[in-house]
Amino acid sequence: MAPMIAVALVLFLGGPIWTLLHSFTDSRLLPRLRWVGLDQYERLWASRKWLVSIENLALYGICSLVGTLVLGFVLAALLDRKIRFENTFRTILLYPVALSFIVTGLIWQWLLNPELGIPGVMRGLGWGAFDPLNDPSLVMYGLGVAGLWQGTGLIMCIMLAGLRGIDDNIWNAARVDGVGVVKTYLSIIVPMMRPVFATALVLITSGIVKLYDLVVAMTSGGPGISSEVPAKYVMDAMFGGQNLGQGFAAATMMLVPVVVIVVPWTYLAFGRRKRG
Amino acid sequence: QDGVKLEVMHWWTSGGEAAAVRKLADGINGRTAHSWVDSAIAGGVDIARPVIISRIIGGSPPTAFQFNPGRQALELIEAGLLLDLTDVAKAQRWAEIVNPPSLLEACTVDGRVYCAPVNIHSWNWMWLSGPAYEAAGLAMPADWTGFLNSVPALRKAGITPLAMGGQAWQQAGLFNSGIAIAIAGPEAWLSVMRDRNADVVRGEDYGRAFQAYAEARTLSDGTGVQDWNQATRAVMTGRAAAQFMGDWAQAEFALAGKTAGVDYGCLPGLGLRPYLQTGGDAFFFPKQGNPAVEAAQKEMAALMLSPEVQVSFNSAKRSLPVRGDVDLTTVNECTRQGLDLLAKGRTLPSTVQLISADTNTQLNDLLTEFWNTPSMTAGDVQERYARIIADAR
Amino acid sequence: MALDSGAAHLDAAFVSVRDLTHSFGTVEVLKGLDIEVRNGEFLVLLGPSGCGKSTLLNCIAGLIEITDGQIWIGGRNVTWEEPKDRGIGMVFQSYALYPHMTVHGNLSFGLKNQRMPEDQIAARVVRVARILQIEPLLDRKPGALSGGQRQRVAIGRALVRDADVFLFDEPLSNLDAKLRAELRVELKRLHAGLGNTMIYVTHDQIEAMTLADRIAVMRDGVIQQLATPLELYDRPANLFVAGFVGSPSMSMLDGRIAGGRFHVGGQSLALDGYEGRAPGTLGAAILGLRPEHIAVAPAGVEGLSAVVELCEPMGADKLLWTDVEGRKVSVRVPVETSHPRGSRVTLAPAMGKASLFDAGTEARL
Amino acid sequence: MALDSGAAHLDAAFVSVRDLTHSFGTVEVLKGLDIEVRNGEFLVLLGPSGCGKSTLLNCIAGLIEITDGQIWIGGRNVTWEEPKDRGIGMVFQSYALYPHMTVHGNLSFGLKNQRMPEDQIAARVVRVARILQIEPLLDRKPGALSGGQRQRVAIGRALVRDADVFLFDEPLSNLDAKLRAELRVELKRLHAGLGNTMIYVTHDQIEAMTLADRIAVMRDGVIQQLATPLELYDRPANLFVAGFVGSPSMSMLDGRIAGGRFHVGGQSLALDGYEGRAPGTLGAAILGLRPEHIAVAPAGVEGLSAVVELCEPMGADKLLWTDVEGRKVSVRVPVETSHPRGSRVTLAPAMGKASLFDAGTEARL
Amino acid sequence: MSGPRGPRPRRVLSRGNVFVYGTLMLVSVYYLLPLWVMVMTSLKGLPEIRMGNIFAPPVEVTFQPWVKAWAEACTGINCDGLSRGFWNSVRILIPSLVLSIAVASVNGYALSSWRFRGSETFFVILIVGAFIPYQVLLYPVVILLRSLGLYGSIWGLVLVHTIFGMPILTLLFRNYFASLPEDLFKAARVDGAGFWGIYLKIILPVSLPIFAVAAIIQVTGIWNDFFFGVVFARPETYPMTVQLNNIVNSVQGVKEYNVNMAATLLTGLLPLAVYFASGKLFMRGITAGAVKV
Ligand SMILES: Nc1ncnc2c1ncn2[C@@H]1O[C@H](COP(=O)(O)OP(=O)(O)OP(=O)(O)O)[C@@H](O)[C@H]1O
Ligand SMILES: Nc1ncnc2c1ncn2[C@@H]1O[C@H](COP(=O)(O)OP(=O)(O)OP(=O)(O)O)[C@@H](O)[C@H]1O
Ligand SMILES: [Mg+2]
Ligand SMILES: [Mg+2]
Repeated sequence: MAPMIAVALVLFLGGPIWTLLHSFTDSRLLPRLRWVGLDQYERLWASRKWLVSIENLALYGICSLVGTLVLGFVLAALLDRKIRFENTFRTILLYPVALSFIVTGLIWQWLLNPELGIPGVMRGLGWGAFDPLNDPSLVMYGLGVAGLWQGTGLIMCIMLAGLRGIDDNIWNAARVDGVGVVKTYLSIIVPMMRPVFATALVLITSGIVKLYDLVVAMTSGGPGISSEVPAKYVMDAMFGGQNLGQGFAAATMMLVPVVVIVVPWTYLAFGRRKRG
Repeated sequence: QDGVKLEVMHWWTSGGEAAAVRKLADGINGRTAHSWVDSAIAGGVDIARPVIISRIIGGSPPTAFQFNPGRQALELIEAGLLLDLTDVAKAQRWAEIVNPPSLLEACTVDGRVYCAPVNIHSWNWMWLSGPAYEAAGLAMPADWTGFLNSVPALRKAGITPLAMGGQAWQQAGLFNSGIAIAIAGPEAWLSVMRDRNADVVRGEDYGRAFQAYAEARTLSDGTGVQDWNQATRAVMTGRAAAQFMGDWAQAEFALAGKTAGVDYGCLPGLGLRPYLQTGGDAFFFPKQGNPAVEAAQKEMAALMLSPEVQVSFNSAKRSLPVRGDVDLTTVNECTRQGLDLLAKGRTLPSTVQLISADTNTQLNDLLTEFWNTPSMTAGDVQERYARIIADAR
Repeated sequence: MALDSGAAHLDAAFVSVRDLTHSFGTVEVLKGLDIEVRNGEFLVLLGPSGCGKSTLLNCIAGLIEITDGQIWIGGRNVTWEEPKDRGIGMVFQSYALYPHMTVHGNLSFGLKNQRMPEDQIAARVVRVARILQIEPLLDRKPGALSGGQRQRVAIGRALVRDADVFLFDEPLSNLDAKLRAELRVELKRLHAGLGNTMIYVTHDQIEAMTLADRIAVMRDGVIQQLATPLELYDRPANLFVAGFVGSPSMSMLDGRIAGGRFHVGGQSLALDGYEGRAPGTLGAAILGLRPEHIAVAPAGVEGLSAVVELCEPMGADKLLWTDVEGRKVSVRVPVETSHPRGSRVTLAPAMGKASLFDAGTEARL
Repeated sequence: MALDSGAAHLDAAFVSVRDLTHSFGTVEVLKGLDIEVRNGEFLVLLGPSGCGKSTLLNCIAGLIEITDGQIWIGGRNVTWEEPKDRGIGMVFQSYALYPHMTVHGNLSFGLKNQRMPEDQIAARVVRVARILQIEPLLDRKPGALSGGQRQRVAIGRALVRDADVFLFDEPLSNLDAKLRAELRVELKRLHAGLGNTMIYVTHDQIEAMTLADRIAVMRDGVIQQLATPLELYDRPANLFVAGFVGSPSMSMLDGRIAGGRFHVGGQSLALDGYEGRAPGTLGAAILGLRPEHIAVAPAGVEGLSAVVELCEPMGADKLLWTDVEGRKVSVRVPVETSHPRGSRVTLAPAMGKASLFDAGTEARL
Repeated sequence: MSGPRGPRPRRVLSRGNVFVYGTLMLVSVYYLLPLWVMVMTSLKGLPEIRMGNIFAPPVEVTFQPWVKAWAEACTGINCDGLSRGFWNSVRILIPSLVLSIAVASVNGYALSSWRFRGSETFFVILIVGAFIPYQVLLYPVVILLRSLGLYGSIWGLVLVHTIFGMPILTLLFRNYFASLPEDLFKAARVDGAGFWGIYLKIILPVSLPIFAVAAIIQVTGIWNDFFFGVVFARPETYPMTVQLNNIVNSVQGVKEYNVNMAATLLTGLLPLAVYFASGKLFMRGITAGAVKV
């Protein structure tokens, strides 16, 4: 146990420091300490691909965060309404998590294909034609639809576990207080589930920041570079471009906002512990 | 002498490739005391690279691994992690038998040989659709210019002139391996790729090449696929008239039972300047610090270039042998064209043998951005291309 | 006095529970229970722990689905209605405070839902908080309150609202005697002012006696007696009610009635003055005597001879535990008197206040 | 009687709390509190809701980290020790039952932790369950119990164990009077048998009076008086204790002492017979009178003239709320008497039982 | 006495039910559509797939793709499909799952209930760790494992899964435990339970839903992991996903979509079974009756 934790600490503390250090070098295939100052950062910020990546991440991040949280919670709430076939519904909502994205990415390509897929069906119904994955202005939404499909199940599960921890008496009190179901969820249950939402938030945002597989599987960053994301930039630089230094610089830039936001947030939200 | 277990890491996993690997494995298992342990990871060099590097850093490298020869392995060689095969190359007279010589050059650093090339794949082919041209009522064109001329007719017949997958490497390949060589010419191309001469990029020849690329950009609207083989299928069915893709596309045609010259046509080097880009695969051998293993590794390297293995392997893989002195058993018309060019020495190195992966990635990003951004002009991309070449190390 | 305050509004049954049955799985908790509560009445539910009081309140509130029977409120059959449509306010035995809201939030939440204007809400909350003495705590969350403070918040949450029926489940159990007495008075005052119907569970007999218009005594899911406090105290309908009501409880002497006298062991008492229809002769019977209805008589007066076993100080007076022919009898005596352990005394019960029960049916004679 | 049972083991302080301070954030709840509990003593903690009783128990148990001070148990300084090393058993005000275990599991958990043999555990659990009358519930989980049943399980969980010190936080508050009386007797018996030290929080004055060897009255985190029940009742150390102990509570008359008499409004009373050191003359003073120490005198007898305001039946007797010169005075009278609202009576207090306090310091004179 | 009596009859088509089930059905369609396409594709022959309608059921049903995916697909020269890696995956999954959940839940428990120095810093570091793309840490991990002498062993892989699962799982457990009634801990401490006693006998049984969630996360993550599997295992211990990747991800040559789909579905079966089985752990009102608040 203790050694595990030590290893984890070494890695999660040492790893970023190691990364930071090497972002000031010209490491290419192998990490090495040959300093080049801020060159990697200059190149990073001069790169169109990087700038596009960040914009995309912001767009995708907001949509997916809101979408996943809302949909995840609503689904969990529905499943919590003492329904029949709860197990079946839960498994249905969860199964996308179990399937490798290498292939489901392909399925979504097909489903969003203007001829083969849903857009084709919709056009058949007299709707306008659209081609989300090949339209630079729509591609992030296309990814979002698939991302939501894959990511919501897990969040729903976490929310469901949270809902199961809520005392029936609270429900009773709310019913006597004359609060409707929706209002009870919004003003009592959701606030009571703050810790659960915090967990979900971290899970979702870390997933967003690390977003990679989905993009590779569905668009490889295309069309053009219009669906590039930072994690893919990092991976492309490290493993595709054999430029570790560049990859590390990008990775560092990804971690900066995380550290800036997470550290104070953690102290605020969790720092004051209940027990002592 | 006891046999050594040779763990070989590669990314040949699909049906034909696996059959080819079996030939190599049979060679090792049958002709030496050693045994082949297969360690296949699909997904190409981008996936295999971190695995291989990790294993080397982690101190338990595979006995041999597939890699693109050239600049990419340079650092491993410099770090002294790879086995020097010079004595094998000398003993087997690789310098004389390997054709084109650029393949061996790509394996050579400071006069010492570090890898064993096994096959030749060429990137710069344009595939033409028999059914599409039939539907448009035209004969298959003989070169790029002819292709451009056929575009209005194709359009009228509702056929997408050029099928292009959505991935950056496909779109970049058209320029780097196709249009640049065919329009700007091999000399200009070499001085850019090999000598990193940015001025050439800014020059007139390349200017025309970028213009042509910009023109081609408009021809692929409506393909709407990601993978190259889906694009190939569009060509096969006649929905699209042409595709620019490596010789591996032939496997798709073959599987669908199509005949070269009838159902599909091929134009190496876009037909304008028929050169064959000779990329290919090579095997590297990490140092193991064990003389017995090292001996086995060298034995393996030698075996890979032996005529028997070359023939059996390349027949199975539908690639060309690296030795000029062997004959493939059955070849179709397109392969014939390739072999002819090879025999005539009209060859060029592959892009990755000349430029670093880093530069390659940057070029891919730039070209795909251009391809998908109609507002970007040929001038824009020319200048940015030049800057990347100038900065390339 | 119990009957004159609030009695003004008494009229037809306001809450009426008809043939109510409720089971948790195989455990049948309420067994065909009937009860009628008049409009504006303050009804106290008394009963041993686990007899089904909370379950009954939950059924009336509509919080648990009943197995059988009907619930009527204000002349409407609400059996299938949602709690919020029943016009009730409730204090839960387990409080059920909203843990993430401040005390203020807990109190005002129900009102906000009714879209009451902010200033009215504030006024009500402040008023209730003052009554319950939790004004300084308005900004705390329940987790930072003591047990009694939480209980007061729970009361407050019900009180702020205008409900037609209030269901209170042991609302004062965790409060100190002083505060409890104060709140008792406040509750009575509020009830008199508003004229709401109250159903109030308590284990505190003083609370029951002082607050109730009528008291219902429950046992194992069945109402044993429903009567005014005085009647319940003085004329319990059966042995159970007699033993249950009153603290310290009624002493029971099992004996026989014969010749107009009650015989216990070798002694006997004349039944003259007994208020019921005691038969002249009956096999077995039980005589119930409250401690305060027994006097320690000077020697020679007719009575039961007893031996003092224990003397318990109770603040205002003392409780003498005595032994009459092997049966325990407790007697309330003034603090001043002194009866050493083992001494023999004569007990003179006031027969006019005694209760006689049939030993078989346990019903009052 | 209170002093003679259990008093056998009394010796030096067994639990001693020294200069204990505890704050929740900025709220200082215990303020340099000192208390010494003798070995085998039954100490009852009384105090208004929110005064810090539960907090004190938690500190003694080691469940919250104290801000300052020391805790000694059995001669050892346990300030920094784990709860399990302090030899305590505890009943939590909120029960804190293990929700996933049956009642049996809840009761036996502590014993299993001590690695007691299975058969002994079973025997103990059964015995305690019988005492608490929860035998039929042993296989239920807490969620399927009534409030009072849960509370009994909570008591049982403490009782099964052999602890040196028991900390009971309002253990009987949710039980009916009958059961409560029975358990009170059981607790007393157990305590007498085992000789453990008990610290027992209650709001029930009868419980306090009947169980306690000594009672500590707390207010705002400070001990106000620590004395035997009788002394506390008869000779409260200050105005707060006087008002807090006793239910219905002592009536307070504010006036002046002059010339050996107590003057209130236009009337006055002789102080003859007062047991304290009341000065002949003092500016302002307060006279405290318990309801049972006031008689309604026949007209003509010296006393205070009062007007009847309300008459509350209390079961055994009645409480007369009267007005003396604008001050409320309550008087306990027999049920038979009748005093209509508005009638005028004369109250004759027993001065030997009265309490006088300095109006400034509020201390007893 | 007329009118409603007894329990309210449950109308099947009440507004609430229509809304709840309607929404769930609708969402299920969104969720099942890709599955439909996958299953249908996996039952078609390649020529039929080439014809194009992805929604259409197969004209000619063939199970050959499934057989091939499971037992015949080649990985390099080994042609035994996914079956080859299956047991390896199981062997990797079980210790990783048990260890990662054990470590993270104990961490979460320690963080939520016991004060220790630096616990906040520890927590912050873990959370930041959750945001690092693990590929960035590849080389540090390799170096670390090499210096621990675990590189290349299955235990190295288990350690890696445990460590990378730690941030999210610790957070998950910590937040759940922190919302349990505090008095439960107190009661258990008085009852003489120590750190482990409380964890095993109190915390664990009342937190089953969150353990189910953790198991779902980890089974999914570990079972589907490909990257660590190839980097840290050897050819003879490659997990199933390496085979899956090899079947699906071939760069050159022909794509056998039907086999790919079948392989993916086959790989997903075990996690799916776990999801379904975990249902029992999502129980309701598990802390009912614990305390009154
Ligand atoms: N976590 C907390 N944060 C702040 N204040 C608290 C907290 N817990 C308790 N308090 C306050 O400390 C005081 C003492 O609380 P405690 O629970 O000891 O009271 P108590 O004497 O047991 O009262 P009761 O009889 O109502 O149970 C109360 O005023 C309460 O509001
Ligand atoms: N969920 C349940 N499952 C099974 N039995 C239950 C359940 N809830 C309550 N009971 C049982 O029903 C009976 C009545 O419970 P109820 O809570 O109504 O009692 P109560 O009269 O309020 O008692 P108390 O005064 O102790 O609160 C009890 O015997 C209890 O054990
Ligand atoms: Mg109850
Ligand atoms: Mg308390």
